Amino acid sequence: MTLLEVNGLHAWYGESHILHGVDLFVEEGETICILGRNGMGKTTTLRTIMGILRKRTGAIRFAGKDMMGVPLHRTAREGLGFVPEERGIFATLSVEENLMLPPVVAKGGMSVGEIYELFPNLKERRSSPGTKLSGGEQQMLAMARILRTGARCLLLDEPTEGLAPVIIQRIGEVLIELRDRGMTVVLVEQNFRFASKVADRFYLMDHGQMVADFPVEELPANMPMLNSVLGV
Amino acid sequence: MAPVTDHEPRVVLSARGLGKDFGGFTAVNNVDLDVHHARIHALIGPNGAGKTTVFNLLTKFLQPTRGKITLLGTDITRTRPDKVARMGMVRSFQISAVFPHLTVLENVRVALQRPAELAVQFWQPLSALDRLNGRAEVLIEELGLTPYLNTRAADLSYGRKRVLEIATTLALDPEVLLLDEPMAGMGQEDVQMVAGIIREVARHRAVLMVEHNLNVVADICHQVTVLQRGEILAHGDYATVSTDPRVRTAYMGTEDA
Amino acid sequence: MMTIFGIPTAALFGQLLVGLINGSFYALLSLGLAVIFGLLRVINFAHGAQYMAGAFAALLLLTQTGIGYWPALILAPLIVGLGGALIERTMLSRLYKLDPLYGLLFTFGLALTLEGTFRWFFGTSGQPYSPPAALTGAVNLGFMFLPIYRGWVVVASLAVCLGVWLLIEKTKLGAYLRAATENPVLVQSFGVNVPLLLTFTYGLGAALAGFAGVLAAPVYQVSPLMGSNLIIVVFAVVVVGGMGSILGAIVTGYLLGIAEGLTKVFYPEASNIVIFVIMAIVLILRPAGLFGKDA
Amino acid sequence: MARGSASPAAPAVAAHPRAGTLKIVLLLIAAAALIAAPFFLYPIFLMKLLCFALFAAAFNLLLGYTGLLSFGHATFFGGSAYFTAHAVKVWGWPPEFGILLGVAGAAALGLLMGVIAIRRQGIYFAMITLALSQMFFFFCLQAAFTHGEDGIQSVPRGHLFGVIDLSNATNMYFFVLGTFTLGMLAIWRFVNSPFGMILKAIRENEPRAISLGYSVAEYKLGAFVMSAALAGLAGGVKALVFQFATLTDVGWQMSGEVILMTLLGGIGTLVGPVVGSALVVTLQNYLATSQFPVTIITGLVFMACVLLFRRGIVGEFYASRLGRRLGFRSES
Amino acid sequence: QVSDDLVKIGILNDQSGVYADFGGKYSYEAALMAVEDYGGSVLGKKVEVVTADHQNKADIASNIARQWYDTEQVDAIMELTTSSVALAVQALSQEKKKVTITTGAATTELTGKQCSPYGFHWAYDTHALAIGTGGALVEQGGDSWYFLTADYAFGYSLEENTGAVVKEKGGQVLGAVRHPLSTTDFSSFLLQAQASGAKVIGLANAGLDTQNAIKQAGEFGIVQGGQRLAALLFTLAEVHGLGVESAQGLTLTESFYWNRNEESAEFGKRFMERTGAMPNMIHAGTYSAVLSYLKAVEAAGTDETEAVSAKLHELPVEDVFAKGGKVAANGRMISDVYLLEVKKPGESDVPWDYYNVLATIPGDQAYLDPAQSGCPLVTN
Ligand SMILES: Nc1ncnc2c1ncn2[C@@H]1O[C@H](COP(=O)(O)OP(=O)(O)OP(=O)(O)O)[C@@H](O)[C@H]1O
Ligand SMILES: Nc1ncnc2c1ncn2[C@@H]1O[C@H](COP(=O)(O)OP(=O)(O)OP(=O)(O)O)[C@@H](O)[C@H]1O
Ligand SMILES: [Mg+2]
Ligand SMILES: [Mg+2]
Repeated sequence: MTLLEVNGLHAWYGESHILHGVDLFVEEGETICILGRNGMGKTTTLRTIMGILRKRTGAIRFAGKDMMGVPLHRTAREGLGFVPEERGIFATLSVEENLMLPPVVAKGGMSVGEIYELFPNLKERRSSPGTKLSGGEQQMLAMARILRTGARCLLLDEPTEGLAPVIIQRIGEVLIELRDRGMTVVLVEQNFRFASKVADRFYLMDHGQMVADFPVEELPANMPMLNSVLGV
Repeated sequence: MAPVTDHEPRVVLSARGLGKDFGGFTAVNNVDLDVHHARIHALIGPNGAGKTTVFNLLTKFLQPTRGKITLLGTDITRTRPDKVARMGMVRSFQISAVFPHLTVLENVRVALQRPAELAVQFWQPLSALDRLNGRAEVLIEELGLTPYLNTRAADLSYGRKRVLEIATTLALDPEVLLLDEPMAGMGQEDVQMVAGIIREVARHRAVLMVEHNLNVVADICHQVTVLQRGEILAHGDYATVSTDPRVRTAYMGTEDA
Repeated sequence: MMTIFGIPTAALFGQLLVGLINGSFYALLSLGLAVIFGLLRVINFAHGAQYMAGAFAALLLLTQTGIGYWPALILAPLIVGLGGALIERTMLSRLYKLDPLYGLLFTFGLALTLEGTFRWFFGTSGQPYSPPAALTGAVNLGFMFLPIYRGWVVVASLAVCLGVWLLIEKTKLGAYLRAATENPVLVQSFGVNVPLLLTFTYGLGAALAGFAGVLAAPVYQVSPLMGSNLIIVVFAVVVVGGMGSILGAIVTGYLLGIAEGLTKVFYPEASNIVIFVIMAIVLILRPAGLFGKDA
Repeated sequence: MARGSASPAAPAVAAHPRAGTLKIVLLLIAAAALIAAPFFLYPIFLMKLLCFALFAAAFNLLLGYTGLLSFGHATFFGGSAYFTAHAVKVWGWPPEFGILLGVAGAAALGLLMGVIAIRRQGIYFAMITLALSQMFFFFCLQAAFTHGEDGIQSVPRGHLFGVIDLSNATNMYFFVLGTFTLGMLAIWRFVNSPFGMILKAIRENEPRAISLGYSVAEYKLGAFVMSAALAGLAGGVKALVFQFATLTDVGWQMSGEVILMTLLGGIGTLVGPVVGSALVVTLQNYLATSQFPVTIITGLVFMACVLLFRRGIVGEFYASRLGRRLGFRSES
Repeated sequence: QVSDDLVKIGILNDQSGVYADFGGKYSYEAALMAVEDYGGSVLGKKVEVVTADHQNKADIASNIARQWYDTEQVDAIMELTTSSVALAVQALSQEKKKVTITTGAATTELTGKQCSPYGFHWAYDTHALAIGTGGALVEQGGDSWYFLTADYAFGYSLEENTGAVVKEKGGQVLGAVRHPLSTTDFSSFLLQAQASGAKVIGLANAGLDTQNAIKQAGEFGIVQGGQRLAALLFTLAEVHGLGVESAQGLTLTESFYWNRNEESAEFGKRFMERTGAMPNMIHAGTYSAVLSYLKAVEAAGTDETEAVSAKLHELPVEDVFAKGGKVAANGRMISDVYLLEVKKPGESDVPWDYYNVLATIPGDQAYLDPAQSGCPLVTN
């Protein structure tokens, strides 16, 4: 079943037109990865799907429902969870308060115990203020926080940016485990090596449009093309 | 500490027993560090190990709880951050730090103004600054920003902002350069270019940098210090450090970088 | 009779108590201010005007509809709070994205408008409002004659301060509020109706000012000017306590009330500026305020 | 390969090729208007306007170019008025020295207030300046030389440099105009100087400025003192224009008024405060004899400004297509 | 002989600020009443009244006054609440050779060192208030005093003047506490006053300060405790605002009370019809000032300032406000003042009937001897 479907999506920041007709779909339980250079509109795509960027046209359907008219504070209730690139950890809240903040929207989320098991750093620092965590710890917290809510589909924006290799590995394991549990994930990545381990399917984004789309098996065949576009 | 080469260049920046507590939490503890002239020194470690904090301590943006810092033979443990900068140690920031509404040229000139003693002249016209243009333009050229000379920094892409920040830092011609994740968020070709630049400037300067991109570290750094939980875990050249099993478990993971 | 610095101890106790009573008003007002600032990053210059509006609401409830003190104690803050919520919804909410200075300037204009309007209708001289029958009279404490109503002011303000503090620091709602301050869009994307939350917050802050106004009505003259001078002192209280620190605002409110009370005995001429002097000293020694975290 | 944005930012409007000439023409027209004005308009009113315009411009030097909102600028304006009035009336000083004393006094007050207030930023800074200026207000209320709520009255205007009789309205007007022009030139120079450049940099990114070796606090303090001194210049001149100095000029409402003027005209523009103060002064004068309640109108104007055109009149013009064609740019 | 064929009077005062209730818009009404009562014209020329709100700012006042004189043919300005405004406008008017009659400001400076040949002061001043309340109360047994003084020049001069009178009459001053301007809470000061044991607590302050002090004195049982409150500057408008419940027993001085005799009561009722409030001494004083000015114009046969001023100095003041009032060389209009006491609730069922008249103080006792005023115009 197609869980998320986007057709002809355009979006603007003020006057500047960023997305020029994005098309993509995600099957239930699938992990897709959007690749692309800096500034091509990956983050914008996620923000527009989430409804944070509201100057948009086109169609977004999630679990069969038209999302274009849904107000921002209702999107999460439909089952979409968003982890922003800048992480968005709250300074005035303790780590634990940060973790507990997003309302649970559906059953099936992880318990706090499971989360602490996954990210022991967080357990250790749970009563310190959120932004006193290091960059990597903050990234873990941002992910952990959404895992609790029972969202059906996660939108992850560069979860490995600025992280130590060992943590990246950990996050990769988490993503694989999530996939095994049936979670649907839309991943935005620049770290190609990482993405190739966790994703089922790839989209390549360039100047506000999806220019290519292929499953992980076809990766080797697409390498030359990726090389030329991404410069990996 | 084992010498890395036979004839060790002089130490320009050193810390002894450096420590910082935040409330009850010890972010940095007992760190000894020597940064050498004409050397690139990498500071790596897991997230939250205290790398940025060490930077903040060295540049005096944070006051150390313990320890002593010496810059070019002077004790700077109690010196204000702007003074430290004037003594010849300049840093960049983990989150890019430019003056967004100034043009690229103006950004670089702001850095040049102070050494040129053109900073407090409230009675002179702006055109007095034109004599700094030559030097600024050379720097901008070197870093490939010439097409953007009159672009406002805010309008640059993320990667270019980082490049601009490095240009501004270099403009001060510092003795010691502290770079906090200079390559973060840069595209591959920019990484190569910036790595090249850093290598170039380090010919006659000391560089201390935090970097997660281990390819770069392996490529250009002479010395590597690994930090974990605020303490030094290992120290040496990249080959030594990267084979250290403790470093592999704590930081690099099992696979190759 | 025992004396301290030439003042009889009994008299000194009296003055301390009086200072505490005053501190109750400072605490209530600075609490509202701190709530609004802490969560909305808006310096609510209209706080004094809302305090005044609370007192007037009580007065008008009495004179126009015959509703007495006790119902007014609930109704008047509710009216002021709803008024505040309306203003937030229609106007103030457009300013969050901007420099916080605009919030300050907007509420400054709001304060002028409110005050001007009340002056226009009610003139500047005060209007009387009597305390409820149950709280009239005074008890003799031995060292002083304590008007019962003043005792009630202390109790009521303590209770409200504690309640609000608990609400914000210990409840889920409070966590939403604090988080929404920092990154409203993100909190909203978690599924929380943030605009409503912020409206509630401003309404709450305004209602606290209104509550203080009703409490003050039987003590001070109900006058359009009653808030305009107080507000600056309350700002100083908040700065000393540490901007945005709820607990700081409360504790400092009481402390400065007492400090001011003592100044009135030892050096009355300075009692109006003592708070500002303390503020200057605190800022030199501890720029973030007594309870503020380092900014 | 260039990594650009997916689409360019807001369409840039190229400046008109003759924008420079046009600006000079505008400036000349303004100058001519100011010189001719006293023959058509009421001189005292014009002088008041110029004083407030200079005051607002001085205030804007701080807010618009260093990003510091002072809520205590009345201290410098009113304080200087007292100093000047006292020196001229009681000590019999000539007007130019009286004003100089006012300026020096204001600068000293600025230094004092600045040292404390500079330690904090943004809103904290505003609150601290407000509180400190309240302290100064109470000082003025009680100090003997200010004569409390009576104020210093009947201050003689005297003879400028011992020769020009300032009690003559035209002479006085041109003296005020001269001071105003000097003040504005000074502000223009500060803003467009190497020093101004550093101030701008500090406003944009303070930690970065520190890391480049600038002692940020000293620069801010410098700007604060300059702004205070210029506000003092306006205050001193005003005392001579009206021949008195009263408590109104040191009250916090006055600090609020100068913010209104700047906001209304346009923060971070050179002409904005002048336009804003002209509007406010005219409005106040008009409202005084009208049936409208002054406070309500002022309050509403404040709210409307913040909500609807917060760039101010001049700022909105600069931001308009026409303004950009003419090559104008404001600082915020 | 009448300039511009029009006699124009400006009422310049605070209509939106702290003193708006003191005189405010009602003073303008009082002036209109005076003009109507006079017949609307003088020397066959129309009389016009204009008004402006100076917002308590001397520069605005000064600006308006100049504009009135220079471009709007105004011949005289009256009311002038707030001393800084009154002094500024009087000085300006002297320079411009125009008449001012101050009814709204209290400072004796107006007829002292800063007096003007064309400046007049009606209704009251700090000296008269001090004598009225201080002197008369001592005679009634209030012979030990404690002052609650607003900490600025106005407060000091009230305290000083009153204290001097109290001592002169054989009373004693036990002490004083200075409170800052715009204090909201007086309990500390009241406790100190209470502890002093003085028979009279003199409130040397004004406006909201006085109101709050009185209200809180009730709370702390000061009046029940047998001490007496004397407000040194307080008028009917504020008693009304405070309510008799709180104000009962308060002693104060005004130079006019509407329910003192039939004539004043009739005036009061007419005023009430127009404004909804009874007049206080400032309203009645403004009425009298306008009337006197018109009479002087009539007598001088011109509205030329020198001549009108001379007549104002010369003619006695005979109207509902003052009987046999005379204007001294320093510009002070001297007429009787009254020591008043606020009635208890229920003592009268006539609305606005708030006072009992305790004593009448003849004008020449109440006001400072012109020869001692320090006014350079007085030649003895
Ligand atoms: N708030 C904004 N206002 C205006 N333009 C914006 C804004 N945010 C992003 N942009 C522009 O939109 C374009 C797409 O940005 P986006 O953040 O989606 O890129 P991205 O593909 O996620 O890049 P990166 O890999 O650097 O995160 C860029 O050119 C960027 O400059
Ligand atoms: N101001 C502060 N107050 C309290 N704790 C802090 C503060 N700054 C940093 N920390 C803590 O100190 C530790 C080290 O942080 P630091 O930012 O130095 O890490 P880092 O090594 O730079 O990590 P990263 O690679 O993620 O940037 C972290 O655990 C962080 O939570
Ligand atoms: Mg992105
Ligand atoms: Mg870091």
